[in-house]
Amino acid sequence: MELDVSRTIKWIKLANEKIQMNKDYLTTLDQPIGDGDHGINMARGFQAVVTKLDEEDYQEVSDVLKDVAMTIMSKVGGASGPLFATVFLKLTNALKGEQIINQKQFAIGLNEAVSGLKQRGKATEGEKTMVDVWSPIADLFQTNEEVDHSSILQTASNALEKVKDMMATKGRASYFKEKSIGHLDPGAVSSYYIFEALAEVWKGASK
Amino acid sequence: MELDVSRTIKWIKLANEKIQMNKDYLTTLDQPIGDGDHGINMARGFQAVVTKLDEEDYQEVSDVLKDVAMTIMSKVGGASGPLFATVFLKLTNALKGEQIINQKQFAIGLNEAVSGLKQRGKATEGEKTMVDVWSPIADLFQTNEEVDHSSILQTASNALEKVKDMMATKGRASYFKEKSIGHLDPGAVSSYYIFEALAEVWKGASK
Amino acid sequence: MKKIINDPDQVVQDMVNGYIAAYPEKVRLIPNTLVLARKEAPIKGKVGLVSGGGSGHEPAHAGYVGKGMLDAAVAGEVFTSPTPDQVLEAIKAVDGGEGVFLIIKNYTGDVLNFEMAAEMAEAEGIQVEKVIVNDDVAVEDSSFTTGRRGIAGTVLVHKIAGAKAESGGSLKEIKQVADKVVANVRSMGMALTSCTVPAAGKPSFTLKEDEMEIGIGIHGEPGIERKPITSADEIATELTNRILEDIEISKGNNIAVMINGLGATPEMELYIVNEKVQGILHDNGIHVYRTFVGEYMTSLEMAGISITLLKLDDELKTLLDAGSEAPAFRS
Amino acid sequence: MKKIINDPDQVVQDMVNGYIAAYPEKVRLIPNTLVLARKEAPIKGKVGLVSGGGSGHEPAHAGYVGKGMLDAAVAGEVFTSPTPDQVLEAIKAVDGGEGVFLIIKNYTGDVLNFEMAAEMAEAEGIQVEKVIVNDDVAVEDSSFTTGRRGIAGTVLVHKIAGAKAESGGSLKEIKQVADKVVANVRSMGMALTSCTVPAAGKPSFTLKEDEMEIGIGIHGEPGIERKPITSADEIATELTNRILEDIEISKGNNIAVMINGLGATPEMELYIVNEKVQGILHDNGIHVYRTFVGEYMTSLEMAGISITLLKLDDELKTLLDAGSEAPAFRS
Ligand SMILES: Nc1ncnc2c1ncn2[C@@H]1O[C@H](COP(=O)(O)OP(=O)(O)O)[C@@H](O)[C@H]1O
Ligand SMILES: Nc1ncnc2c1ncn2[C@@H]1O[C@H](COP(=O)(O)OP(=O)(O)O)[C@@H](O)[C@H]1O
Ligand SMILES: [Mg+2]
Ligand SMILES: [Mg+2]
Ligand SMILES: [Mg+2]
Ligand SMILES: [Mg+2]
Repeated sequence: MELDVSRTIKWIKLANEKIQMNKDYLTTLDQPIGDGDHGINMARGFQAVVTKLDEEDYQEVSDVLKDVAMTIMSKVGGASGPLFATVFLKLTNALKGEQIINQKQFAIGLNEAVSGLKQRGKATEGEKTMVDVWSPIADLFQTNEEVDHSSILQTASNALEKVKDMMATKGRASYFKEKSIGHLDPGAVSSYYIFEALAEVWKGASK
Repeated sequence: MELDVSRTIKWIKLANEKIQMNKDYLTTLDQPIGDGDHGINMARGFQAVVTKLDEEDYQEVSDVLKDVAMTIMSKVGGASGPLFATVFLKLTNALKGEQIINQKQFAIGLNEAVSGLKQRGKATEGEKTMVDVWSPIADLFQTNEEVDHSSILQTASNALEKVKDMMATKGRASYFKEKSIGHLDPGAVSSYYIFEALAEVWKGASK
Repeated sequence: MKKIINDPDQVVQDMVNGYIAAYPEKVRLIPNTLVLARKEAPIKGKVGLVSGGGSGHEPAHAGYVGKGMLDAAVAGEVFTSPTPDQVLEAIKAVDGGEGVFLIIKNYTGDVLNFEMAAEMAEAEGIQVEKVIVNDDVAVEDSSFTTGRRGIAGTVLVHKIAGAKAESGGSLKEIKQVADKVVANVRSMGMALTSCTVPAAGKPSFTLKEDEMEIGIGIHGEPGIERKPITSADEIATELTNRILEDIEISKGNNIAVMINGLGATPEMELYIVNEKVQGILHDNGIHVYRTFVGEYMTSLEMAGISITLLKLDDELKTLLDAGSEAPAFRS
Repeated sequence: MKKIINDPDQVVQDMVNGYIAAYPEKVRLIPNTLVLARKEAPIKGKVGLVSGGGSGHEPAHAGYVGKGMLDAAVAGEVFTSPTPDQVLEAIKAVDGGEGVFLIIKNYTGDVLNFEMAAEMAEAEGIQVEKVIVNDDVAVEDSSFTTGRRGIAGTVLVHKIAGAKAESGGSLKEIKQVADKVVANVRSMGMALTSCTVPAAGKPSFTLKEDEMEIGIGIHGEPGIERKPITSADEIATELTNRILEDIEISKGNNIAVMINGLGATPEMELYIVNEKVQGILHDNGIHVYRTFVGEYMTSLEMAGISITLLKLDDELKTLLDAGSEAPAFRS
């Protein structure tokens, strides 16, 4: 499988569709263990991303990803804004100069992205954050030569299942300590949508 | 009829009893067309007056009245404090030097008191204030050689009856304009108690 | 009643004690009174300035005691005028031989108690002058009322008269400039919610969930209209226009603007109102020389605002800009 | 929702416009941002100071922009961290060649967005240092949390770091003194009522009519206990003791005290609390060098207070006393 400019744009647009559709759900998830703005933040940010992508003509995948990162950075806000911006910025830097991204390159990019995310958020796996979705996906690409769309979906939904039982120790949810157990983490769920979108593009691309 | 030190003290103590007994009523009267503190103000002030009178030994009626005035002044507050203080201060000054006050002297004192009250409050008759009780009583003493207790009572209650239908143009009640018509004025009612008390002392004294 | 207090009957005493504890180097308590005076008062050769009134309007009036503003403030019970003996103590505490100037808000109780104190002070040989502030345009001035109420504009009288006194002005000169401020200052307020007097324990009045009251007084006295809440722009427009109908402020005139919060209004909302007020003034060609936004004359925890406009000439500008070290009005 | 606003989505923009309109000679708006900067910034040879965060905490942070305190403040949406591009604009607007110092309250969003801006600024050749304020003792600092929250103590960091910068301190020196303040400042708050974020339209949480929450955060984050309202003295004692358990302040030490109102609390109540706090400190032999009472770090119209204690040495005393012309902190 390979990612080119148009598939990358398709990926992000699909992710946006899912986020818009689940805006209220994401906000609801952020209410019991956060401040109830995650859906609003993500919907505002990704809508702006899509508007931006429609305005430009892109030659390289990394140019697309850079605009994604910068728009997220200036439009999402809160904790998730700089975190999502960081993952797309790290992807951008890792993939710079390539017109077509193969799986191996993408795996390296994801690895960089997760390192950047963990560093930025001073978080690690098991702290009930978006890291707990990004990290297993990066591992999946790292350890498998041929990743298919169903393994992406499977890995992402397994990850989400585990997040539920974790206790939050980072972000706003950490104020709720034990009370956070049993709840889904909103940032993990929006990350899930991003990989659900990737899986769909991957599927199309593999055909 | 004549007023001496002990009858003057009796007058004030009787007035205090009526005010304490009607504290809540006076406050209720001050609610629809004022700020609902008149009973509290008067009860606090007259209680302090009685405490003061019990502490001292008096030779002259004017000494009693001076302590009444000064205690009211420092304990009642609001609009009614300085007004009641003024009437008792004017009485004090008019009766200075006399051990026993006859009706003529008392009439002169009341006249001074009403002038002082009207001047202090920049009010005149017909403005729905305590003036509308004090002024008819002063007139009664002015125009009759022999005032008996029932004429005091009669004059005071007639006055109160008229107050009800007036429109307030002075004090807090004036903010309510036409709405004040039909209500009793709290300061007029507490003034009524003062003359009800006087009538009772007068009756005892005339025997 | 949700309040952080100890005893409803002790709130004024407790507050005054806490105030002294906060600024022990600036103010002192006159023993056995609720009078706060500048530490260095009486100041020889300077006219003393005294204001005060019922409590519940903090930072008025104690917050305005300090170099360049008041010499003493008298605190009455909540929303109740202080008694003449208290005012007399304040006058005596700040008389430095040049007389004492009283700044009184136009409420019958305040006027009577301060006037009586003035007479008593004069009987003791202290020269006293006074000004009665009646800046609230909501209640009309006619033979049928005791006149307009005094509200937030009072603080600008404190500031300007205070600067005049600090600069060595005589009692007569202070009286003149204070009269000028009163002639040129107008205010009007509105509220979204009531407040609760601690001793009463329940709200002074109630407004419906969608209702506001225009022209309300700082003790919750009735305003001119209750109606559904409108936007900040509409509220700002209504109050500003009422003021501009009352006082002629021409194109090119300089004014000071005060956007005052009544207690519970977030500062954010005061600035939102300010934007509109400034826009209206700008559209009228009126030049805003200085703007004050904050809580200057409150009504306990009432939510609402008042707007004050003061027409300035060169003298008033200079005095408005003069230094003040009062904790609630630094300039 | 009873608010004096125009459009819930425009409150921050409207507020910022109203702020500029109030102090046009002191602050300017960086075009196309919600960044307010000192009129004269960047100042050559002076380190620039930037702070900010979500809106709704007014006068924080724009009110602290002025000579002797901040050079710029970045306003996020209500209770939402501003984005890195906005912070970057602020950094660029105030860099006078000596670098820029960031004062950040310890919330994940604030920290991440400011850090990211710092990296971007460094990429553009601007030297950046920062301090993260975490004065709230209510939420314990352990490996299981993101650490303490930053609340009203932040204002004292602004004041002291600002004075250091104004006196010509280098980026390193400012960082040192800001770290010292953070090491020595502790706060804790409590609330009687919730607040309502305009865009949400309903209260963030609810407390029963007789209930208060101890240790609440300035966005309404959970505190440590909900219980029936106690007296001002008991509340003051509980908060002060929690602070004194957390930081050693010995007999003879000098401190600064801040009694901060969260928005709807009458100033009267702040002074009532102050009296008790000062009494406790006095009984412990602690010397109060300065006291600040007022609204410094609010939560919209929340009713409640916070108490802040800052242990002082000679350097901190001098910097605390240095002049400030910021509208919300004059000294
Ligand atoms: N330190 C962190 N590291 C990684 N992810 C984090 C961290 N803090 C928060 N998050 C993620 O951000 C999400 C919350 O985002 P959002 O609600 O938009 O921001 P905020 O918490 O500032 O309101 C959480 O669900 C979590 O997944
Ligand atoms: N200008 C005035 N002249 C005469 N009496 C007045 C005047 N203003 C008020 N009063 C009297 O004072 C009474 C109100 O007293 P009180 O409630 O104790 O004071 P306040 O109005 O300050 O709350 C009124 O009922 C009225 O009789
Ligand atoms: Mg959130
Ligand atoms: Mg948020
Ligand atoms: Mg009354
Ligand atoms: Mg009264």
